[in-house]
Amino acid sequence: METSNRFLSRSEIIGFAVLAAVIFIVLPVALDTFRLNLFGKYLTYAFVAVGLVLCWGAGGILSLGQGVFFGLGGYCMAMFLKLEASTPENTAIQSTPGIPDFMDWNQLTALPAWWQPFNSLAFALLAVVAVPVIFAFIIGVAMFTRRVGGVYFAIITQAFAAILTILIIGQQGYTGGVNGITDLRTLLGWDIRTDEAKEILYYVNGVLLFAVLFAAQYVRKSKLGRLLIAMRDQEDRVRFSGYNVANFKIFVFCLGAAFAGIGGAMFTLQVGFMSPTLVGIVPSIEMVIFCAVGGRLSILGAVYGALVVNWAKTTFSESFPELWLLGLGGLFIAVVMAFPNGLAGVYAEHVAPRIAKLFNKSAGDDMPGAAKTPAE
Amino acid sequence: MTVHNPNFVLMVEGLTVSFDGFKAVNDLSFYVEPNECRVIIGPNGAGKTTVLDLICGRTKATSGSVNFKGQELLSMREDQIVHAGVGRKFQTPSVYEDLTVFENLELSYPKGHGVFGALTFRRDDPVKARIKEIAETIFLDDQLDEKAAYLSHGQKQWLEIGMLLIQDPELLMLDEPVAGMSVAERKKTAELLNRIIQDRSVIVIEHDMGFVEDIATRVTVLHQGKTLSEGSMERVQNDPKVVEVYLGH
Amino acid sequence: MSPGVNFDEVLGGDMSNKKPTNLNNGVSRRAVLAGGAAALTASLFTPKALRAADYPTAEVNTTGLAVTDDTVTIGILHSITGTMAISETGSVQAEKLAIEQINAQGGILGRKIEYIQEDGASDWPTFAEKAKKLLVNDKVASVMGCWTSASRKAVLPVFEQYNGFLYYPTFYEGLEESPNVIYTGQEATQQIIAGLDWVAKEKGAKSFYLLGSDYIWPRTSNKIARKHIENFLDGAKVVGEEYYPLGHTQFNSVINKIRLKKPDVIYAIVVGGSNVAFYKQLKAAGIDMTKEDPIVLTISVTEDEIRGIGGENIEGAYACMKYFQSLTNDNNIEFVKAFKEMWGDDMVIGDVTQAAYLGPWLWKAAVEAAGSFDVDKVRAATPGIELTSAPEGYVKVHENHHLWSKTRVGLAKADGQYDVVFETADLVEPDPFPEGYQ
Amino acid sequence: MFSDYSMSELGAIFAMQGFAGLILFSVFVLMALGLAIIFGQMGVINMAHGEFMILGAYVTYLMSNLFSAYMPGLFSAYFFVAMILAFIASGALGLLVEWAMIRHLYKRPLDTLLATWGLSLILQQIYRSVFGAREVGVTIPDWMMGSMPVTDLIEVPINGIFVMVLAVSISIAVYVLMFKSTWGRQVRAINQNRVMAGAVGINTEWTDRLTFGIGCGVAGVAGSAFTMIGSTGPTAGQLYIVDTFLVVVFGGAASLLGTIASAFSISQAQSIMEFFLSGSMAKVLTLLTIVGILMIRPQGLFALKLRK
Repeated sequence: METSNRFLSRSEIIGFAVLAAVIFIVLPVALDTFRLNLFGKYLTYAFVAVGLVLCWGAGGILSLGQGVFFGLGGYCMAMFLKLEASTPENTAIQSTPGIPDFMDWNQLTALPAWWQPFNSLAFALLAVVAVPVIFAFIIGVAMFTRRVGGVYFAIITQAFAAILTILIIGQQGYTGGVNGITDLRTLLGWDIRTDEAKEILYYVNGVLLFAVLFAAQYVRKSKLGRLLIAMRDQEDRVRFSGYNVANFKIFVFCLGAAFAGIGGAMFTLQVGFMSPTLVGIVPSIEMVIFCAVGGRLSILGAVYGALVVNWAKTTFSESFPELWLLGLGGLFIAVVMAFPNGLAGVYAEHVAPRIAKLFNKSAGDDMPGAAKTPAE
Repeated sequence: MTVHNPNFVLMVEGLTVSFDGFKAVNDLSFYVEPNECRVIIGPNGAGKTTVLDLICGRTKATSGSVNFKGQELLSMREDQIVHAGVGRKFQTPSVYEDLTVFENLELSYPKGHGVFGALTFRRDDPVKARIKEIAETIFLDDQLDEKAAYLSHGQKQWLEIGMLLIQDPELLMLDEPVAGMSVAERKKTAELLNRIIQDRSVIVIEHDMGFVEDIATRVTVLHQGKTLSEGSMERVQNDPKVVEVYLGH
Repeated sequence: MSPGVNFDEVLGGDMSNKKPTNLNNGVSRRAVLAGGAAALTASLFTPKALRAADYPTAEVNTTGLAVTDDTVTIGILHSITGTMAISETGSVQAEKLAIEQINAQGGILGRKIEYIQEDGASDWPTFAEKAKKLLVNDKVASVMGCWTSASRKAVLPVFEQYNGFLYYPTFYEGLEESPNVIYTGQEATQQIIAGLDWVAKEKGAKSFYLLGSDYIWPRTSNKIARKHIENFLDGAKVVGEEYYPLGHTQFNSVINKIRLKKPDVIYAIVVGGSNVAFYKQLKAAGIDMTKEDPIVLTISVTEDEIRGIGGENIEGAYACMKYFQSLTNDNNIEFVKAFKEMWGDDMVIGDVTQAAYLGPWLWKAAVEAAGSFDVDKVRAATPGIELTSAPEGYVKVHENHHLWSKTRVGLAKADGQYDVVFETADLVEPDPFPEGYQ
Repeated sequence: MFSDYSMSELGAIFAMQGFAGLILFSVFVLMALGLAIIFGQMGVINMAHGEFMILGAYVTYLMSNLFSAYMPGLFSAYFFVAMILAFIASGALGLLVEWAMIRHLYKRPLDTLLATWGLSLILQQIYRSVFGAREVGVTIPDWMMGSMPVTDLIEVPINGIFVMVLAVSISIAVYVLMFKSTWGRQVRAINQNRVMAGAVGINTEWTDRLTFGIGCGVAGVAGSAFTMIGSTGPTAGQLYIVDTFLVVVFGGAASLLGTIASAFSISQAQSIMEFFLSGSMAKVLTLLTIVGILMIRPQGLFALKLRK
């Protein structure tokens, strides 16, 4: 009890250290810039997966619309970068130079007012977090104070993903439509497409991921973390212990949205564009599976889940493109039916005891109800 | 709206709830005095649990009034009702099985109940001392680090009672606190209840007449959502209407 | 058989060389023979096969591309999975056919083409990722790939950054002219204007109802169509313009609106699964396209799409594009034969499939003109490259990297083929940034 | 927009637009009925619902080929055979899936959602491998394609009538099954109290399996019918899934009547908005309205108030 209240138990320190070593040393050493950039992209999904651990694993709130927040964060970043790329010199060929190319193609002759603030990097960075959070807050207030939960919540968030996708595609003069916002080049004059930039962005991404992981760890270790688990198991009891359950759900949903938004922004920076295919239902559900594969109760597991599934996707689809969907589908089913706690659960059940035996000590305590994760 | 009468902690008047036309509780009125232990009995389906649900806000009433120390509870949210000083124990023990006994009690500690309060809540010495104290009261001081899932049925009931005690409510509502307990546990629970009802008002739903006799100040008999009889245990037991309802069953 | 090509060597040597490609994957011996047969045709316009020895690797490849003394590796980047796989399959098949035929002829600068195929999985970030892999890791000399505008937009910065060379087969909205892309399909004005002129002149059409799936190609195309109708067709007008989400399957409302407006022409740019729903519902609503009241004119339905729609459901509609399978020139007859021998008799070939087939041939011609695989040299040699062997007839690469090509109007028949009812007299100049249409 | 038209023309258009709404209604009912049975009665989220529909469509495709090759004389009637086979094929697959997967997950509804999503991916790939990535064209008997002139101006599509008749008959069949048959009573008993139902001798395991199978079978019939109006390809099923779930949830999950009422209101709203707005905006507004109403009334249109 005393130890579990500490921010990091000994085994968790080891787990974080191992992940840090993997992200900051092993991957950069082992991979060329191209592959490293790919792993950087995978890691942006880890932001979403960590948020889902809090929402779904701890709080029991399954959102099938995390792509919405990932997308909103990514679009906010992309809007800034697009404006920077659309200098009058770069766009001289257009009928209206100085506005993004897709606006010109759609007969817009001036930058819409709501695009204007995105000329400022500070505003854009704020928006990356604030816009998803505001959206999540509105959805959260509407749903949680009405006590919508479980599968209903899942389906309605899915509907949001569908709505936003149709809107983005339909309003292409303002959003770039189905193509998304493409051809992003520089960040305050710094070319983000060079190999050097990609490496730097990879490290920035890693640092941000750790910031998010620490934030998530703090929440989990706080009383709020225990409350989430309590709510998942006995929502009424929490309510009759004097808590306004809705507020906590809204908070954790917004937190997950903020994480997803940051991930989306990093995606835009590393991949160089943002498109509605990252907003819709399919990517949203895939993000859930990253979390499930890693272990829905383990924040570190979620990171490994995002890495492993995406790496498998890339590898499989390079070698056996036709088998990839079978593999992914099978993975979904296997994780749900055989390994509900994902990689973290497998580690806790099969690997940790051996390590413990090896070192002749306990693998350490962990999050209540959680399978032991690589961290724990 | 009922005018508050300082002689009563809780005034229930004209309370009615209807589910698709079926009136589970029908124009029910009763009054609870300070430090009273009121036991509600009645056959299955009489609406006992529904009455508690209505008071603590779990079910929304169709009409009527529930006045607690001058506050109208029917218009308040569950957590506000708790903060007003009403505690509720459910029929089936509802504790957080994935958390330890200590954590179960800690979550009920009346501090840090807002989002940011919960984020910044510190497990300081007064908190630990208070939890220790409650744990002793409910016979679980040796099991503080045990996950609640591993407790016996009776111990879970105690834990839930402990979670209420730590809130120090003025009105405590217990739904069948000794259901499913062994004889020894039952005895211990009666002892526990007798101790904790000393300085607060209590509403208990119970079937076990021996137990009821042990603790009740007054008894209310519910039948089809209405008061059938009310008074001391002795009076109620001799009420012919009560006898008929129970024998009729 | 052209001199210098050892046919046995082609059969025995090249085809078993599977590393790093899966060239033989799913290709039977029959197909190999077909390749040989096609080589016969192809040789008509390549008078002599070039020998690798005349082109030392060090000279033809100064930028570290995947070129060896006997092979050159290119990439194929299309969706094998996901929603776009439906459309892109034909392009992959055509590209593989062209590669086989080129190899059967002796390859390019005496080198056999090997290919690495990547799956874009109908997902634009994946396209960008795979494009980068092909260029950076595999160092492919060129890439045949992409289908949707979105996938092209996603890979475009990658190709420009790493100086790759992409052959893009789809008819598209224009508004683009990249030094790193050759557009083998038509841009919007090429495809649209001739068809509108034809329907106005031949059919006397005065009022048009524009309909499309909701994304950039239909919207841009309809924009050009609208400008042309309003500014260049005498007294013609647009009476409605409407877009439905991709994948939409209920068109009864718009059909009713069309009845209300009574246009002479329904100008339809509906794509994918929506297409099937649209034409079936149009027919079921009693709009008999063979009666031409109204005329249905589309730029999005190739023979490929008709397989899903059902020929009987679209009979009587007109399509405007540059290629139809039913073209009767010799090039096309040979092409169709070779394609069916390689991929099966039940295959149909649409406009994009043919344009995809041009990709490897255009690249071959440009490389041979440049005498080098270096992208910069190939690019410099590309404008003016001609193909007399193209199934669609004669094509030529414009300065702006698009093709000069004829535009044709076909009348859909119940058997799923088009009857060509009109063809522009001359090649239409590609104009990706059309003045007066923006 | 109406000033150029005579009253009779307008009347005809509105009549036909109303009919378009009814067709959409029928489509929604067909999509949602199977799901309403599975989700409403069993609480199972079947994300592969669309793929079960597409299985029915592929069965129809195979039948159309078979009949045109071997029994061209009977071609005009093949559709009925195809629908029955579609029911059997999808239903049988449903039984198998329930046995292999769903029954282990009854206590974890969110996990069923993920597992069935995985199933949907696998089915899509299987369809792609078997039938090819391209859409297949299902030849519809001539008598089903075409329209029936009611007045000079009003024409009614025959396949629309067919879909409507089918929707009504299947609704009635499901209703009868649900409320008049032993199976229906058992399903409802299990839905209300699984333990008690088991105790009084209902084979809950088999009833669950049958329920899932019937739900999937109905999806198969719907898929078969949709070959008349939509496309048949490996990924076509995904197009339907969000709409279908919204219809069921909006109606109030446990209520068949609710599903029908919700299909009606959504289809009418969408078809009216489609007439006045562009298709994309109509879709967005419809979805937003549904979500908005669900926020105010999360239990859906028709939900029983129950004692907790």
